[in-house]
Amino acid sequence: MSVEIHIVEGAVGVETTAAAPGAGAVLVFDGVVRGVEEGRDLAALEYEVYEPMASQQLGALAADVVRSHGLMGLRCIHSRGRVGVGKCSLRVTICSAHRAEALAGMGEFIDRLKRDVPIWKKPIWV
Amino acid sequence: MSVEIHIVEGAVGVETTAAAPGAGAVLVFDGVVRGVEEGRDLAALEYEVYEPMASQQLGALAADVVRSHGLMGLRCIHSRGRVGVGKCSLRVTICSAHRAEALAGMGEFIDRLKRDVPIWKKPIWV
Amino acid sequence: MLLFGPAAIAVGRERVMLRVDAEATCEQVLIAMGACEPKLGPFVASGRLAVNHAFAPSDQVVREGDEVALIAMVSGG
Amino acid sequence: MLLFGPAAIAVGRERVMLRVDAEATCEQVLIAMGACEPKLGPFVASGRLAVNHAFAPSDQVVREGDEVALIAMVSGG
Repeated sequence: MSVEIHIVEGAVGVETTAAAPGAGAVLVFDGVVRGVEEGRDLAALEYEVYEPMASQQLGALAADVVRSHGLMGLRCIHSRGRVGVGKCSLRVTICSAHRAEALAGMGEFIDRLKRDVPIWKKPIWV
Repeated sequence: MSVEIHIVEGAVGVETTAAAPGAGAVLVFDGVVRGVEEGRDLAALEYEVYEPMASQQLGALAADVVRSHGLMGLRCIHSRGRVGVGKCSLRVTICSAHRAEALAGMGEFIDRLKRDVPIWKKPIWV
Repeated sequence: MLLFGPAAIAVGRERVMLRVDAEATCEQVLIAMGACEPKLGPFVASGRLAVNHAFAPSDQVVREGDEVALIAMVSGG
Repeated sequence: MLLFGPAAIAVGRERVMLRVDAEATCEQVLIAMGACEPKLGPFVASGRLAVNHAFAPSDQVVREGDEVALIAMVSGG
């Protein structure tokens, strides 16, 4: 089992994922900035990240989800600062033996991230 | 909403996914050939695909899942023929407004694919 | 009648010939198939017939020239 | 005490000074914060304190030199 956490400046870039040896499922979630929030046109989101707490919380959460769902690995990349519309602000990659635990673990990880990790977004209107 | 179905010879290759305009979530599932089946070492899986029925079934299934979960798009690429260990035999990409429907739609699409689509795999042992 | 995957392996070939009544339904075809090729028993029990590339209801009549396939124990993904 | 996101916007700054008893617990700090800065009321009600970068139980005593932060209405992802 492996856990990786990265906080990056600006949008999360494109990358290719190699499956962990023995993995039967690789699940990748990209959270993308949408162009409209509360009915208004958005230019970007500005992310504020309280470090080192955010990385520590993400690491503990990832380890917990990996253990409880029996995953082979979980990697999380989250943006700090400005991310434009259509760009990726969060990527979560899960490797596991089968699809069911990858899907369940993905849902739980993102739900808890949105509840327990000290990151805030601020809309930048057009 | 858009649906794309592709049957490809051999392993599914690496590609980059552009989010549909307005999508807030892009979820990509890769099914990867595992090295051990029933306790024996595997060299590859050989996929047999009954066409055009398989593509037709996949298209109808994708359209149904897109409609029932309110997705923005679903693309499915499935291998035919030989796919080596560690290689991808199935990739499903879902774009949606939010993560919940992407995760639910992914689970349902793959479950039904494994039940209703005329594709068979045969182990090629080492 | 077309066979695939483990069903084809079980009988050692990818198609079987079957003689049925002119107005035979899919259900009758399945029963005839199980009787004619006992090795297909488990596949007939768990599978479905496709006629012209679509799953067919059990009361659908099979006509001359139809492409009939036994879809059983699929394992895609 | 550090503030972030909408809590910092509500009071117009990213840190507030708070005078508390020497052996004050996190719960007492939260109550004092709500009293001292009424605009923080909804954030105090829904948030939690982090002490030295970890969520702290309400009975944890805050010591001089601790980094104390109000973590409320997070919106990552």
